[in-house]
Amino acid sequence: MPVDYLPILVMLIVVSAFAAIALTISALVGPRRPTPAKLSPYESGMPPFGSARRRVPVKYYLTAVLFILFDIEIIFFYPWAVLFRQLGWFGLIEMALFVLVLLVGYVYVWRKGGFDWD
Amino acid sequence: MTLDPFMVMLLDVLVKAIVIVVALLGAYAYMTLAERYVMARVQVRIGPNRVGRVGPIAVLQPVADAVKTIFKEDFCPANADKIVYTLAPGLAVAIALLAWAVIPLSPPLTIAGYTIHFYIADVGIAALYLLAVGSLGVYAIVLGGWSSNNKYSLLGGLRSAAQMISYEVSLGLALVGVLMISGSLSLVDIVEKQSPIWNVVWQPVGFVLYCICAVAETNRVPFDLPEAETELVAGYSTEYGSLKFALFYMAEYINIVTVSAIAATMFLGGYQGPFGLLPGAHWLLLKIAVFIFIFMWMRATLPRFRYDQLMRFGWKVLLPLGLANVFATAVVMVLLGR
Amino acid sequence: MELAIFYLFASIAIVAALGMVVLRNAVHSALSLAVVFVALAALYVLLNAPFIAAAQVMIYAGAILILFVFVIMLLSPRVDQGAGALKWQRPLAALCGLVFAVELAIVAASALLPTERGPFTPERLAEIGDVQAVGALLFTDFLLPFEITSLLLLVAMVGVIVLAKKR
Amino acid sequence: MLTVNHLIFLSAILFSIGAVGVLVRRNPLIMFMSIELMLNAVNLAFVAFARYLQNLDGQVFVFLILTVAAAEVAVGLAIIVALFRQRETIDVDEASILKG
Repeated sequence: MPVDYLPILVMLIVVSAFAAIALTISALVGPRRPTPAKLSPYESGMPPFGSARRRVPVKYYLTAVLFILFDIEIIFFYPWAVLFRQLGWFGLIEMALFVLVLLVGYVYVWRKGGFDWD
Repeated sequence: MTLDPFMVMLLDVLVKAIVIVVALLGAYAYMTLAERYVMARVQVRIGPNRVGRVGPIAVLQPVADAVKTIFKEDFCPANADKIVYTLAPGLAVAIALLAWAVIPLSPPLTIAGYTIHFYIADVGIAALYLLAVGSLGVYAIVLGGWSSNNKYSLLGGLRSAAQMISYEVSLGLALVGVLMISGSLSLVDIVEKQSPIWNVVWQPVGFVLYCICAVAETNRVPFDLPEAETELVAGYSTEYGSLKFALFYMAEYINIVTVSAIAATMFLGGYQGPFGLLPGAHWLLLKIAVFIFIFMWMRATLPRFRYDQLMRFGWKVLLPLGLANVFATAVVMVLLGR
Repeated sequence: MELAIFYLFASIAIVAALGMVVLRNAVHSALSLAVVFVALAALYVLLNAPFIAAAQVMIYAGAILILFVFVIMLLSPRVDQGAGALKWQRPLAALCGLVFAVELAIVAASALLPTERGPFTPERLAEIGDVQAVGALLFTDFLLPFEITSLLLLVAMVGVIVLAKKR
Repeated sequence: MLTVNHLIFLSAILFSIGAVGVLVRRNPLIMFMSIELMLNAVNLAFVAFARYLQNLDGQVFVFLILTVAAAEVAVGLAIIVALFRQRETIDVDEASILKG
């Protein structure tokens, strides 16, 4: 029932208010004496060179893709898990087939070095 | 005088939400202190002693810390994305707190005909809610790192994000076994069904798996790569100061309490005592405290993983282990006909 | 009450969706889209579909959009500027969008929908649980599509490795 | 009273915003995000109909669409990344010729 979820909305409002108050206090109370050296990015004392918004390795993207595909698997697992008693052998076999197909992909990614971080 | 039951419900929830936020704020403050003492003890040092080493005065240390943090300058680095830079710590702490909406703290109590439930919401999808909220935590870190306009921050944020998403899969899988046994996603149901025997008895592998993933999710030692001081300064929070930094820090500590509470709820019977003894919030708090102590102990003793080891461990060891655990549970359940 | 919550989240969704299209910075766009996803999840809860809501937050906001953010960072800073639209394209697109919206609205408004049919009333859903109900359908009537999704995921996995690993 | 028309109107508005986004923006990432928005608008319609026809097929459909969207994004972004690595630009007008 949607009304069961109303408390979560209340919680959301309370925590947002808390975060907003904390951020406002920190903006209001502290002193404000900016200097160029203070505002420049920290690079272990060396003068910073180049922009920090540089391109990042493609590895991160690969990890995120693998995460999406396995995350979908998880979200299929949850309803299956709560229904498992009713589904019995039938449930076990259908999920085994589903995972088997994914495992082929998993092995392929493994063989291609998709899980190795060089 | 009659009260609208709906308004009473709203007020009830509002009070509970505020109490939980304040309690977690206090827990954060004293965890930082406790951690410094634990670390000092392990490393044979005295530990924090400016405010006072023993006795009631030592309790004021977090207050001193808080006052100091609040009155620090709240700066925004040059060329930073100001809006995202400000938003990220708030997001981090808000998401860390949100998980507490579904964790049951104690059995219901009836006083003068009014039943008080010690949870904010008992919803049918609670376990999924935890995963969903947890998956949003990545944003705060990646955005904090990106917006600071600092190479260390960006790399720290990205590393952290990649690590969190890698272990999230195994974390989700580790809980599947518990859900199969309980046949419900509601945390209240899950706790109630552990009355004589805790789930950890049936799901030892799931429990260990969950604990490992939980440490990785909270970016703690030995998985604290994102803020590996020797490589990345302070990771995604390098350019943060004042309360903004404190908020990131707070999010980290609240996440520790949260994953401990989830571990206790899912595997160790939540507020149930051993053998059904005197169920109540004290059991849950005790279990959480033990977990937190282990977190600190690990921080003081264990060395750090290398990043490639960490990723390989997550994808090549934990993920297959999690899948195997799910199917082993399934086969056993079908064979026993339960 | 129901209506008030609907208007709240509907307006959040619309404003955030507009923000996604208008904002120059791709990261800001992605953040706006995250807000849309979460607002839609709230609406799904309102529509008695909490399971879909959780899946929406987990998959769309928590996984797909994270991937977008990673790619934006991967390709930045070139993406940040992003070549502007051609001159005539903007008014034309606005016109197209407007026509589209009106058309859809007319179709929607003209459709007469029967109500109170079928077995899944909100009460019945509350009794058996949304996750259980959707799951039961998914693992029985929709078994074939479910199994086929695994093939889809397999193909995606292979495709991504082939495309991204090439040096 | 919340009726199905409210939701369909919202769905139509979001779909149109997404369509305009695809037409106006030249940044393929934002175009892609607009497509995701359109998919979401459709999902909303599915869920709305599922509720008002009191039949859960719509919800199951959304579930399957989620999966398709995930696979689509994974491969689509892989293409964009591959394109960028080859051309050093991601302007869609530059990529209109499908030759490597």
